[in-house]
Amino acid sequence: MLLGVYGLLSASFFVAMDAVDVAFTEASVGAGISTILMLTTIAITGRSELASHYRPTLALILVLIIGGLLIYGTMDMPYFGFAEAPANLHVSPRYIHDSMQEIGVPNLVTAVLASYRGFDTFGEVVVIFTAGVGVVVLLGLPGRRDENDAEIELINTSMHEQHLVVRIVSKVLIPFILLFAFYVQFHGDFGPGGGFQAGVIFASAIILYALLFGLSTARRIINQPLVQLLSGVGVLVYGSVGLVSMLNGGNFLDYSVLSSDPIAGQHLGILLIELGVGCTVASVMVIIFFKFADRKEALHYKPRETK
Amino acid sequence: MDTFISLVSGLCLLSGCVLAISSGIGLLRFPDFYTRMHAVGVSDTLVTALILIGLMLQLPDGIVVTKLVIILLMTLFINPTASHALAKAAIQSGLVPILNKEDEGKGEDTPSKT
Amino acid sequence: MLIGLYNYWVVVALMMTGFYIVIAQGNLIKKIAGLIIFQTSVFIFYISVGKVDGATAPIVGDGFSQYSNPLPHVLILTAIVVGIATTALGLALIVRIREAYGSIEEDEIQKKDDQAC
Amino acid sequence: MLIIATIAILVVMFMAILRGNIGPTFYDRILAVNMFGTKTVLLICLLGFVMGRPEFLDIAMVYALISFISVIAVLHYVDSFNAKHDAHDVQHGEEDR
Repeated sequence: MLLGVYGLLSASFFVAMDAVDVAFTEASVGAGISTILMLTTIAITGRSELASHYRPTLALILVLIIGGLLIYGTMDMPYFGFAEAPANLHVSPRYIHDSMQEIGVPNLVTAVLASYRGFDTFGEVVVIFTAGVGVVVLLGLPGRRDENDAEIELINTSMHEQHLVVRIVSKVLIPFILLFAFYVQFHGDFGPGGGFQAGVIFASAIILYALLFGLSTARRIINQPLVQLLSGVGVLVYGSVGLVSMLNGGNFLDYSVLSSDPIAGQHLGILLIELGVGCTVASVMVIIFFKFADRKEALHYKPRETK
Repeated sequence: MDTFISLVSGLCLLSGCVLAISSGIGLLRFPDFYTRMHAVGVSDTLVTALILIGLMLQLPDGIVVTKLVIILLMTLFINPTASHALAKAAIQSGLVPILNKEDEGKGEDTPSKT
Repeated sequence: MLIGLYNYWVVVALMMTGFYIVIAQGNLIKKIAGLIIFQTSVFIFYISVGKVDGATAPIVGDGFSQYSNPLPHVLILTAIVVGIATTALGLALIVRIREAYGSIEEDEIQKKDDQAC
Repeated sequence: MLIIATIAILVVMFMAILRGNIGPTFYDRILAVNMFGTKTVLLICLLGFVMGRPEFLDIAMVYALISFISVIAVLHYVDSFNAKHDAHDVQHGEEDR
């Protein structure tokens, strides 16, 4: 839980560092989803903990030595905020100066993310998708447990009866969160935001709903196979934009050929791949959460049987 | 007129800061959970409102003010709800205000509703 | 003179904290927490390298001529989301380990493995 | 003025972290985190104004929403811990995490 604070703190740090987009992501990820996942795991595995700090002195010595070496290594690094640092010299000036003419998107981060380094981002999306598949494989339940659904629901309602105020306020808030996620998704060209952040916010809204109204209610609304399909569709959209631009005679993920006007093509391409990214991220997060929560409920209400 | 607006905004910010710090001190110094809850729950929303209004007066520009108003509305919704849920969960978990406080048992009053 | 390097010191301190947690704690969940801290130190390192004095956020607007380096921001933005996905995978593994061994303490798992052999 | 406000908010955030560390019960910690979240929203707004880039307000909005979600989630799981351990452990809330 204090890890959640940590997420918040590092996000405010990123704000101070001018990294608006990064702060945005860290805000939605570090504070929300990662805390929730950690808690679910703790709920599954139990809070008991052995106080077995074995060989802490050895570890401490090792850590101190490595830390000392690293600090020694930083002596030659460029000073903080130094404009002529090597990291700021090679490709970045080009991104900063030319992207307005070449891509026409005010948010440089989006321009670099989606267009200049689109291939990287494609890789990242595939990694996220793969992680989602991995979680499904690891935590997929062996069989459906329809017979327990009614009972679980009963427990759920009794457990959530007490949160009446929270439920009503959330009912009002959730549409706004979803709307805001779409704003972030499509406003990513002009302000901080984009597919990654929007996906996480969208998933958070659904998770909030599932937490307050019970898993089975949420499962009735959010069709699991559909979500799993969507996570694949996102990757496919991204890849096929690249293929279409290849078919039109450009390079893979070179959006300038998508339209007669290169800048309009870039806009279209960025919009499409951000959509793909948002789709994948949102559905993978939802899938991961549902799998974890399923596991927890199965363990919670039917102990000794899953072993 | 301009100086008046900036004066009002400064006043809002300043009072917000004073309240924020007092609630922080309350959070640290009060003897038990419910009194701390009181210190935070009551002042938090007010602090947010004051500082956001102060900021709104700083820059009377369409979209910025709209966003600030949205943030303000959300805070007005969210803060009391979170405090309420927290207090309720604490009561239901059996955390009695008097219990387990070695500090002279000061927190014997009824749990504050926020 | 050396004060200008303080950002690296913060990074190193955080990184070593995370590293210490990973190697010294027996609890697998705590190990994951340590990994997250370690990860964040790397994020901070990248972002602080990209910071330029007197520059603003890399969103083109009127009246700004100097922007921070957008490249590290891009790298870290994706890294954060990938990081959460991989963390989820790690946590899923922990859940499975718990089901298989009935424990998430490293030495207990080791003991059970030794017995099985 | 803005700078003073920022510093004040930072001080309050520090106090919240202190309470989160020493807080004897689980709920104290959640309270501290909740307060920390709201103060972060304010801090981001103020920083945006200090730096003259009001784009930061979007982040503040995300923060307000996400910190609410995480407080609710934490409460939910604490509830379920208690439900699970009630049978043999009544004083559960007093445990350290």
